[in-house]
Amino acid sequence: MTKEVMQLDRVVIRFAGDSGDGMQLTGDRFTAETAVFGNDVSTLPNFPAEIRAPAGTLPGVSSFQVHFANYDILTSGDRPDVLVAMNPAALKANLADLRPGTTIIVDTHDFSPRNLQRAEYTSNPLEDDSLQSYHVHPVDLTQLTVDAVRQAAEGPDSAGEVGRKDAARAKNMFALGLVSWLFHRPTESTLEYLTAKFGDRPALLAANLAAFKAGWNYGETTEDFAVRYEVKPAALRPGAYRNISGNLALAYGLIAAGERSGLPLFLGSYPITPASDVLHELARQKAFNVYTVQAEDEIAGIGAALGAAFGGALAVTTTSGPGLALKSETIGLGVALELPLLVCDVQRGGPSTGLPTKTEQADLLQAMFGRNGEAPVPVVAPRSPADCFDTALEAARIALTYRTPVILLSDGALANGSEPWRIPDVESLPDLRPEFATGPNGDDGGFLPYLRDPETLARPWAVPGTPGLEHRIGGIEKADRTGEVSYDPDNHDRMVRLRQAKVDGIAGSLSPVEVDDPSGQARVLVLGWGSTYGPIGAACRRVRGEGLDIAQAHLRHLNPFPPGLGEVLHHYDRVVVPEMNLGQLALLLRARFLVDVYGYHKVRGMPFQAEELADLLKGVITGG
Amino acid sequence: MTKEVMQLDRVVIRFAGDSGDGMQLTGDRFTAETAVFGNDVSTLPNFPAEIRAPAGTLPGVSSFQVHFANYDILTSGDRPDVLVAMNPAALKANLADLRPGTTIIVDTHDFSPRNLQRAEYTSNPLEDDSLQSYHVHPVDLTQLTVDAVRQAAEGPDSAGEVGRKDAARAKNMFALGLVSWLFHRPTESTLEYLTAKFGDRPALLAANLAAFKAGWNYGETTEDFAVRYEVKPAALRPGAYRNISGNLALAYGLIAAGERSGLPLFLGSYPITPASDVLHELARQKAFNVYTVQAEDEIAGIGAALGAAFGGALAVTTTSGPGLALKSETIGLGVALELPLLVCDVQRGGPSTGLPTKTEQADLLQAMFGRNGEAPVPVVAPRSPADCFDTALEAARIALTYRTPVILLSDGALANGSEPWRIPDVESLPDLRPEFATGPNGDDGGFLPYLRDPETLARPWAVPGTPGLEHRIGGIEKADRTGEVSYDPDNHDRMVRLRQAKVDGIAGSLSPVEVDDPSGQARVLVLGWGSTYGPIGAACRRVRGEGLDIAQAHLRHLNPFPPGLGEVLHHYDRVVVPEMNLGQLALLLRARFLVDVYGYHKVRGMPFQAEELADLLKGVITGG
Amino acid sequence: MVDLVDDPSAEGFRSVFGVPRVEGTLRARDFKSDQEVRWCPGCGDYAILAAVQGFLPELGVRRENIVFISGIGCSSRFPYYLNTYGMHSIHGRAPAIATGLATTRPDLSVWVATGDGDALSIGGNHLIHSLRRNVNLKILLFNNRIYGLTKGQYSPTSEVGKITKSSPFGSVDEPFDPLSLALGAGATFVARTIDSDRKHLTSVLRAAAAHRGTALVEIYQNCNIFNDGAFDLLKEPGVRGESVIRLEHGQPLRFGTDGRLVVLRDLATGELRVVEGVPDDDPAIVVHDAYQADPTYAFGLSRLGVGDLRYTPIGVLRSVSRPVYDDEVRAQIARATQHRPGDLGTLLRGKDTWTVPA
Amino acid sequence: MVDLVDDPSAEGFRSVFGVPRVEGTLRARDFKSDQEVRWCPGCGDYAILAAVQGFLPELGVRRENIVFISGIGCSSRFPYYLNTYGMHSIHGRAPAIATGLATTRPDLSVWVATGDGDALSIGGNHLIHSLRRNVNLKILLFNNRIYGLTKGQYSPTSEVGKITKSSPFGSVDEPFDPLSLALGAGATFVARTIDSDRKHLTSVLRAAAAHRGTALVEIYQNCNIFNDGAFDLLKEPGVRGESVIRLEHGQPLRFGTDGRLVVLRDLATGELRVVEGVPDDDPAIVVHDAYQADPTYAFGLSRLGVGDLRYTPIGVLRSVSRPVYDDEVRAQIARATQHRPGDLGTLLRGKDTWTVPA
Ligand SMILES: Cc1ncc(C[n+]2csc(CCOP(=O)(O)OP(=O)(O)O)c2C)c(N)n1
Ligand SMILES: Cc1ncc(C[n+]2csc(CCOP(=O)(O)OP(=O)(O)O)c2C)c(N)n1
Ligand code: SF4
Ligand code: SF4
Ligand SMILES: [Mg+2]
Ligand SMILES: [Mg+2]
Repeated sequence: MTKEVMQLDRVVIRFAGDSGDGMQLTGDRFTAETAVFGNDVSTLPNFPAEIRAPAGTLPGVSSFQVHFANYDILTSGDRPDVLVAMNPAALKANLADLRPGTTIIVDTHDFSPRNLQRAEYTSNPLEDDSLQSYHVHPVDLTQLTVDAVRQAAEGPDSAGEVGRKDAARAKNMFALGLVSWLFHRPTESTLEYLTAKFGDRPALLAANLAAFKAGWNYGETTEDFAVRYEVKPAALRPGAYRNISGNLALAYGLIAAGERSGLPLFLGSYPITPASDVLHELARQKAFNVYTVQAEDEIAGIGAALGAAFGGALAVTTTSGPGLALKSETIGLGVALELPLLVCDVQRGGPSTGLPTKTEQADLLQAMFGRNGEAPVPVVAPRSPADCFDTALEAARIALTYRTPVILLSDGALANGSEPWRIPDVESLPDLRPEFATGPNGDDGGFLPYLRDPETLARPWAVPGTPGLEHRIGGIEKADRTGEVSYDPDNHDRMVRLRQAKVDGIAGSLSPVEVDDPSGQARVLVLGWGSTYGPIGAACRRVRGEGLDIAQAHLRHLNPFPPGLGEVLHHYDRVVVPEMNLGQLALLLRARFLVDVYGYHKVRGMPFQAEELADLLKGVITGG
Repeated sequence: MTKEVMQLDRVVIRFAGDSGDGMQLTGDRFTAETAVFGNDVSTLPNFPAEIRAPAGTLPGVSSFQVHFANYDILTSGDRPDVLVAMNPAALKANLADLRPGTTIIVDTHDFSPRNLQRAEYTSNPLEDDSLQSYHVHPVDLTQLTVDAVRQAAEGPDSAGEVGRKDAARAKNMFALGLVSWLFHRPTESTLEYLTAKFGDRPALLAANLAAFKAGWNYGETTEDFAVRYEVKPAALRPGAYRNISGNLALAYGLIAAGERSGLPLFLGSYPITPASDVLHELARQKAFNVYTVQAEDEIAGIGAALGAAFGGALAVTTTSGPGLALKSETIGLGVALELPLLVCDVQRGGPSTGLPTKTEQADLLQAMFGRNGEAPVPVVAPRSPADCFDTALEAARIALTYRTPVILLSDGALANGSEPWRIPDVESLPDLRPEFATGPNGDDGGFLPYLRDPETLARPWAVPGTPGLEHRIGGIEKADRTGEVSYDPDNHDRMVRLRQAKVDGIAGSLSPVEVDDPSGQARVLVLGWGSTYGPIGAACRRVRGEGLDIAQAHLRHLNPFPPGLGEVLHHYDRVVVPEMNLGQLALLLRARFLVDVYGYHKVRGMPFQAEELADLLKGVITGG
Repeated sequence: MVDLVDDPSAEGFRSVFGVPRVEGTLRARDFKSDQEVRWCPGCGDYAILAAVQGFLPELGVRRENIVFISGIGCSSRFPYYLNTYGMHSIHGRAPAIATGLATTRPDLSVWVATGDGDALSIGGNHLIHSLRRNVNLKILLFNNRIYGLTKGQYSPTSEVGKITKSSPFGSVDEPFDPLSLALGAGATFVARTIDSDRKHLTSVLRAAAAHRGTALVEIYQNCNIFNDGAFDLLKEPGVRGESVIRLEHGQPLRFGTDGRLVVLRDLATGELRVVEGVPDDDPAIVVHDAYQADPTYAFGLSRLGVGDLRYTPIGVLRSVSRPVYDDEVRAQIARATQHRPGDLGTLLRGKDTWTVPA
Repeated sequence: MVDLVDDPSAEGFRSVFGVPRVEGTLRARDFKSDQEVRWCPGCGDYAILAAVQGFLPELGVRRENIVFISGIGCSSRFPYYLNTYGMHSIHGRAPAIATGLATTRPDLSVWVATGDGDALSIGGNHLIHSLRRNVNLKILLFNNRIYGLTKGQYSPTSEVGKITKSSPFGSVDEPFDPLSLALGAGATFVARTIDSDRKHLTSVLRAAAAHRGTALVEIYQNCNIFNDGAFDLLKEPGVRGESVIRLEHGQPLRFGTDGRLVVLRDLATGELRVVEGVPDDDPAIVVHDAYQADPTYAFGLSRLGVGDLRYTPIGVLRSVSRPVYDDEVRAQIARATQHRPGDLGTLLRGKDTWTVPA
């Protein structure tokens, strides 16, 4: 049976199931297939804070959304075109996000009264009329998987018995096979992946391969699926690509910074969602001279990093909001010591423990001000998963050049989301080699640990082991130049201003803020920072697609701001600042530039939708 | 010999000596005499961070300044009229603050070459011309004291031998006696004090009394002092007065809040300069049902307080800047739990360990934003030592009414400075009795721990031990009303806004900002917060004294701002905001009201001088 | 005021002296909250929850006078599932929070639920300080030797060489033995039990509740997702008899098939060792005594099983009486208020006052 | 790479294996910094400083390869006065900071100077974790049983009943014994000495420097301003002989006038006790052995003197060899880099790549 093939520009698929159903893995594999195929792709995982909430319940639902297209896309998509629901709870939890006409592939196996009740269904949605407005494909995925596995076990390639439970577990591979077929995905990478993963457990390997192929064949043979879709590869910038998540890109950026600075990379960290994966990745990469110390708590993590920085390492600590709060005092010490130190905060929903697995941008003011005394710290933020790589390098550049702690604000959406990344040429990465102090710098042949570089205002980095430069530093106020303890009032005032001037002066090394204003006619500017880049950009496309003018700018540097920002803000009639908080960047902009920015805030633990932002911007432009 | 008596309106005296010379005690006693006499008085202690820096060195100098007048004064004085210097270092360290014509009483005893060198003098200032422009009274205070003590030991009242070292140690009492004579101070309170202090060591008592009297008589008899001064009592508001320091007033305010709320007062704290005295005082006052737990660190201190708050106590934690940084995460938990909790930060010089014994106002932004996520916390600040009492009661009112952590920002100058305090009538203090939840509040007879009071948005305070209200609270996001764990996006957005609205809503309970604009003609407003009240007020007097118009307002409430603040700011042509930081209130005002305030910043670890602020304001008014 | 004389043989639950008694009797189900339990299927935490719910009625105090405070971790979800007062606080701080509550509220029975990461990593300091102060807290330490909630990093009780997400080449950190640490900190009550042995677990809860002061109960708990089978040596029918040393007061430490193994004290070094085939009358055979004032014996016991779990004592290692922090704090306040209750007016007036006439 | 086999009798300073040696010899005065020492006259810290300055030349390593890291407190001013590299950090965090430094820099000799408040109150957690990890740090704990710098509050080593500014009715907190705590945490080297006994102090520094791993040296230090005479029982000529137990490896623990007092092991309980008039051949007399693998003996020793100081052991209680954290971390890195040094290009490319043609 030959199936009709329909061409599409872009598709959003959401895989949803129980936490134990392997939806994250399914999504990852589909993403990999899609990336290799050459589509642009962007993903958003979404999972509960419990390791494994009770099976079949709404809080236990885990999902993974993949957006792919034949052009470069910016978000993981607002609403799915296809929902794969592995049980009643997954169906129920995701239904509200669907537009009429959405395709739903649903595993019917678990629609027993007991499971329906667990999902808080009072009647069976597959049997009542509630799904009428969707294209529903009810498939007993579980049973089909079990059958396929059993068949395989009887076949020639069988590597042994697989219990019913293990067989049923492979149903995510059946779903993957089916959806891969539906969208013409290349399957090699998944087959390789499974072979590598289950190489030493042949029975499981056979089961998973069988399930995957059975899924593919199910699409090919049954009449339920009459149409196949094709999304042509995107015309991306030429080069070698891979798919990468924000946390992996951050880890790689740190490793690259270590390599390019010629320094050992040191990570002192304490596990916390959603930052832990950076620790995990760096712990694996010891071959790059990477030290990872899993400390007893966040304070010890940053403490160890500061100690390593004193010793001349490229020192890093990674955490999320609650951990950043705990590190406050030590960041202040870093400010006083003027040592390079990277503090990476992968933000999550707050306050307090908040929503550990959800995203938010509400640590910006904490990053700016969460320390006693006047303790300025540069702050940078990546805009997309792949941009975490570049931002890590930039943070390292600032820390090493200016001898200062730097806070990098990623967030949960960037951390776990992914996109294709044009793999950079190693030689093209910035040269970060620092200059260590090697000899006296005083007029009298002595060493002045707080004598500053006239341009950067950085003090010398004199590491232990350097003869003749023995010196003591500490958190008590230090005398200008000599670094000795000083209680002198004028010296204190001078030092407070010098530290501020040093951070402010970083602006001189930044390129002016870039504004994307294609027509040059826009009267409204939308300004963002961090992970809102995708939805804001997508919204701008929509707005422009409707013939309206909109200017967009996105900040990587939150402290100091890049040059020219004030002029840009004053240039437009209206500045819209969408943030996943209650207006933190807006506060900084208003205070600094006295511009009446219009803040748009959603604090839902979820990225903005391009649609809602487009509506917002259209409203502002047309004065609605 | 009758001496000439000269009438003065106000005098500033600074006692300065080695850390071991007892200058803080001398200043305290002189203050007590002065207060009892009926002058208005304001004081500023200033001492090194070391317990006892090497004797005779500049870093070891400790001083105490007393300002008293026949009218109500606002500051401890810019520059001394009289300097008492007990050694060369004390002379050298304070000379820069003196105007020509200042009276210097100097103990000549220690002006040996060795001691001069310790004080970094290359020649003896008593012998070269360097003191020509001052009225110098060189007196061998030490020797005179030793002689007086010896004489007393031989007299009838002698209670035994006192070694030369102990005798010499009484020289501060000699100085006190002399200065008391010079300014006609009543001596009873000092005599009583000494009797109480040395009651069980008769020899030391005799020595100190002898020294004190000898000092008085020295003034009376020698020709060196031809003039005595008199400063008439000030016409203060009628009532009973006492002198009080900010830390004591804060402790008393907390005790009063405990009494007026009918709750046990609980302090969980870890010692830190300059906040420790509050712990010390509360530890003494167990008779008021005061619990003090000296915790293992700041986090445990606030943790214990939060536990006590859960149990229905009026819970407090006290600290300084570095400690506040450590408490950040737990304050965030308090925000999520919505329990009453007072966090008192006695600010000191920062960043990091900074200048532990000096004052600063640089924790305002930390108080506002030093937590992960959107975690709004009300912030209040006292304006003078005695005002710490009222501000503590106000902080307790907010915490108990709105079920929220409240941060109170005192500072080193308030903490150790003192002023006369009109002792309030206990019955006139606010009634702070809270309403505990006693029964179900849900429609179905259940208990909803996050159901809010429609007016205050406060949730019920249901303490363990209340039957039927068993419930669980935590730092994960909670469902509106039920308080159950909720990962629902809309609920999170709602809760974030509700918590913000609750804190914003406190403004409704505040009286509008008061502006002191006597002529009604002022075009310039000077706005401050915290301990700058004194110097700003004194500066305004000077400005007005010169016939210029200036309006003054001072904020007790930093978050939320009092009603009407925006209008006030917009009403004036120019708003000047002097702060002992780099412009933290200024940032908040600019962001909120888009007013181009003019920030004036000094970060010297010392209060502003009225003179410098007056010059500043005159400059702004006259457009200079 | 509570009678503070401790008697180890007292049958009463001394930790709840002063806590209002319930009228009638409660059942286990009275302690179930309406919240769905959200641990992974098969997690050892379920068994602990059931045991605690089963034990609490025995305490005999009112449900509203019981409070469970926890930090963060899978184990720290515990309070949500109990129909008492509860607080799920922040990572590591539960002992500090509980100290404030217990100090001000003698009418409450205060329990802490915590994990090996929560109690020993980020919360180590609060744990040891509550132990030295001897605050009247019952601390249940769910030791699964892993960080469960954050998906499987090694913890301060993970064995050397353990391969986890954060130690892909094997952990190089020597683990704590929580009981040794507690004894070093001055603990007055330390015990160990296992999630799977409900009867033993209950008996240890009973002993902990009888102790006034801080009772540290380490519970070996299986995390079947990230550290499955960690304690199988102490659980599997075939092997547990050869590896578990059950501590019973006054009984010689003999265990294994036919009592083939004994714990001996090396008379030259004081070390405790497991040896085979020793006659009953050997004076070096250790007879268990949890009430020794000196903690050296209990410390020696705590070293057995360190490393490979091979010979692991379970039961109450130490239970001695010492003044209880919160009792003492309250006694000082009681003395002060009885002596001369504070009068606010007098306090505010102080000593050096003067009057400005009208 | 350093040879990691430990030999307790080794004369070399194993802690500085791998640290560049000085050419020639340094003198005590080479270790004096140009900063004026700012402790109170008479403070015990002066004697400790002098002893350390006197000992450092013996270490034989370059001055620039020595680092002192401290927290906050009077004692934590220590690094300012030594002409080495130094960091006066924040309260309680020195062990954590030193861990990062020691791990990345095997060519440094890293020392921590800390106080009883700094190390045991706010910093307790970092201390116990560095001890269990056995990081190559020499920790000098200045125990004056008081918070000096903040002007005299009681500390976690202050005795019960102590009246201070923050405990006007007497402290109710049971103190830690720092050595018991350290042993509970798994310390490999613990020792105690006294500020006033320069010779003994120096000998203990020597032993600590010979230990690879974390060496905890508790130094009883007089704070003559806020806790004067706290250790007089161990210092005053008349009484010290009757109260100080000097530990010497292989020697029986006999002390007091004419060796009248001995430390006996209670053979039934394992407890160590001081007893009078015991014949030399009593097998229960304890012969000191700091190298026992099992820490029970050292723990028993650490309990002597708890409370009233009456019989206080000084010297090295325990010194055993165990893998050193920073050595192990570096070994893993060395293996990884030797096996296949990382290539950044390869890493970035990863496995699933595709090419968009030009
Ligand atoms: C301040 C802070 N740091 C880190 C975390 C992340 N975190 C949550 S639970 C946990 C460890 C849990 O381990 P354990 O206490 O053993 O509990 P388990 O889940 O194993 O029961 C960590 C690191 C956090 N929530 N807060
Ligand atoms: C975060 C923080 N909390 C509190 C303090 C105040 N503080 C400084 S030193 C100290 C205690 C010092 O005691 P100890 O460590 O025994 O040192 P000592 O002065 O007795 O040598 C305290 C509480 C601080 N500097 N930082
Ligand atoms: S991850 Fe482990 S400890 Fe946590 S709930 Fe699952 S099985 Fe239990
Ligand atoms: S206060 Fe005590 S410890 Fe501190 S310097 Fe003075 S004597 Fe030494
Ligand atoms: Mg665990
Ligand atoms: Mg101390």
